[in-house]
Amino acid sequence: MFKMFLFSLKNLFSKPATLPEGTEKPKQYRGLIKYYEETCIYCKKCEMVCPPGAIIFTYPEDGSKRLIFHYNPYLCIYCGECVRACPKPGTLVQVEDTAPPATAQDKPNDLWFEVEKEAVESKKIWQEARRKKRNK
Amino acid sequence: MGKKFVVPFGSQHIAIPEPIRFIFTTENEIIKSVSVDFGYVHRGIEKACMTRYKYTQVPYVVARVCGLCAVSQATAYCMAIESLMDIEIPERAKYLRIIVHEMDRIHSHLFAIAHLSEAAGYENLFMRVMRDREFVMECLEILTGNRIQADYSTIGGVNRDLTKEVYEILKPRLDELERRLYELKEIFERDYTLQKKWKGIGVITLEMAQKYNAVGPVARASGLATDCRVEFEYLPYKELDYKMVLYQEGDVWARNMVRLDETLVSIRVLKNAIDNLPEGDIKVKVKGNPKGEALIRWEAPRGELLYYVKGNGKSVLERLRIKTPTFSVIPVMKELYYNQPYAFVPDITISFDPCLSCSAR
Amino acid sequence: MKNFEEIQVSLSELREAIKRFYKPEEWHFITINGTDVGDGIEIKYFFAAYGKSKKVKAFSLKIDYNQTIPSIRDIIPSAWIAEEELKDLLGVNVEGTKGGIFLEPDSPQAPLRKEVKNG
Amino acid sequence: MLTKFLDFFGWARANSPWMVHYCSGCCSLEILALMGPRFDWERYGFMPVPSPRQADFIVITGLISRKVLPVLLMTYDQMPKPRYVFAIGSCAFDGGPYYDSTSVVTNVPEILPPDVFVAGCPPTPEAILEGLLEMKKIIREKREARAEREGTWKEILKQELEKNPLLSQQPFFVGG
Repeated sequence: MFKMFLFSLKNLFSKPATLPEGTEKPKQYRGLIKYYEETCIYCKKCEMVCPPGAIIFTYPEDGSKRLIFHYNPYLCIYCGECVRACPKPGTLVQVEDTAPPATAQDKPNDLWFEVEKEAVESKKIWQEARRKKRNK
Repeated sequence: MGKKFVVPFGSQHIAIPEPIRFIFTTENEIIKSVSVDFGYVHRGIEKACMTRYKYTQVPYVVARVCGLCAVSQATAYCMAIESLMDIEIPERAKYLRIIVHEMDRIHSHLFAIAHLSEAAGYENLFMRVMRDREFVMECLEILTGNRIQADYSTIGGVNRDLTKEVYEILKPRLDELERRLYELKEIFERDYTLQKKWKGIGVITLEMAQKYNAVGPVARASGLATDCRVEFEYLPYKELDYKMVLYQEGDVWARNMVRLDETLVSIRVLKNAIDNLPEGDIKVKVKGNPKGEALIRWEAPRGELLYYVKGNGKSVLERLRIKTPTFSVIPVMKELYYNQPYAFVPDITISFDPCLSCSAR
Repeated sequence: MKNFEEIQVSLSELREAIKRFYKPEEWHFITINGTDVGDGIEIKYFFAAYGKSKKVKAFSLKIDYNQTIPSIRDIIPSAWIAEEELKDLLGVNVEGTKGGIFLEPDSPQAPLRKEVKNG
Repeated sequence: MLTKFLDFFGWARANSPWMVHYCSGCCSLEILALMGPRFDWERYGFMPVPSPRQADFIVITGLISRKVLPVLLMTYDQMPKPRYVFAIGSCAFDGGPYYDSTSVVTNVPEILPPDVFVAGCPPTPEAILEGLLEMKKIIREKREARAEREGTWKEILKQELEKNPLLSQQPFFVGG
């Protein structure tokens, strides 16, 4: 007990252990996923491997091959599996930032549920459009 | 013969970190019967791994079984699949797995010690242990990229390499941590309050530990020599001067001291591993699908972890069974409460370091 | 590659076999595992030897979906927890279990059965 | 004059928000790290309290399983107004990796909408602290908690109690 008391006294005069506000993060942190469309080949491998389903591709109405990438930073578990699965290095990059805290105004979940629905519906329209194109 | 009282403990309670529910029937403050309910965090991980996730995705899912032993879960699963598919991983990957796994053990044990001292009413000591724990948390973050969910092991190796810069950061921090831990050990051995509070409370005898199949630090505090790191040779612990810690008392104090001594052993192993890291690849490519069955017994921070995998040649496993350490100590925990005063319940419960979100899966 | 020893027993000899085999000083009872194999449930009782012997033994038996298996909690007192789990997650009838530890009454029962779909 | 006086209450509340420690998933470890000296949330006035009766906000740490949902709602029910909800981790958002599991509640944001949500698996203590400071602003401005306005938690709690009447017979339960 006496020993602990001495330690406490020592702590009174030593530097605080608390990190001050705005301390920089270590460089190696696994954070958000960044997507660069230029090199993407739309293989949808990242959508398939993502454990929580935070990556969804929706389909354009005109039936072109360029799919639209959606990523939900609030659902992502930052495992980095999509980056490793990607056959074109540089399309998906894991950066060090984290998602900002979401408040009631942002309503991220409502928007995301719409995207999930849209992905299913737009696929039908897209397939229809593809079929028409092929028949022409 | 006193009046009987029914006292519920949990499922939301400040003294226990996770949802578990005991209903004690007490008579003159002495517990006469216990009923336990623990499946509050059941989320169907086994089912999800057997229906939806491919076997290569599973390490990232099973890591979320538990926060404190996330590395052990993923590593144990990877080793089970590797022994099923006869994959030999590179020597460097083995050493890296040991490094991360031992870091995980250190932070888990320090967390348990801190929590136990807080339950003893020693807020000062809690702060001190949490301060020391941040050393290893920072090391984990620098090495793996996340403080808790390391996602480090993958089938066939590990995901990140230990570079020269990381080594430069790790080495002084570990030295500093070791010095501080020796100071801490002195406090725990000598402190008057803690001796009064912990010695002779909640004693598990060797016979009891054997009868109820206790695992991990709980068993080793009672003198039952069971440690999967010694019994099996999946990873080269022998080369790294690993020794089992054994205490004979079996009380709350002994369980705490086993954890503290194990962190010191872990630091020694860790330092040896970092210094003698062999060169080479960190990953081998894996092809094909698992077929057949295999199991692995692995020493997580809380004790023996069992992974049983059964594949049928498809990319999704047929069966994945996880037996977590806390699942095994709940029977002995329940038995221990009989004829103890109710006032000892928080100390006894936390000295087991229960992790219920593990055991419910 | 199978890395444990397996002993096939029938339902009637299960209790007798475990009683003869199990000694608390030598063997560590790990857990009971059930697997739905399509036409029944395969149940395995895992034991590991203390010390440096690296041995894991399993007693295995196969039962139909509605068969009742005997309880072993008078031989191994810590087996109750694994038996409750078998009852809850796989719907196996084990003598003396009450169920309801893992699941709510309104969620699908026996989720680890093959016919129960996720989601 | 009166409005100024009422402002004082908001200021006082915002400077000492107390939390009821409700752990259900692995993210709660980072809350404990916040309590430690390295991140030290007490410099902003945050503090864990043992009883929901004294708490200003509840933290949902990670996933909510079906069995634990009535416990969460009852804990929330026992808190005095104004009460706020703070959620961390992907599992609290949409079930995370367990989104199609039958025993995990995936629509927590509908039942008990959080006022502030911090993403991550688990989020770092710095990120949680950032979110907590965000919530401080909400308390300061005395905005109504989102759960009171649009959540369906009252009906769900009623249903759960009808299903399992034993819950309401707990010694410390006071219905609301």
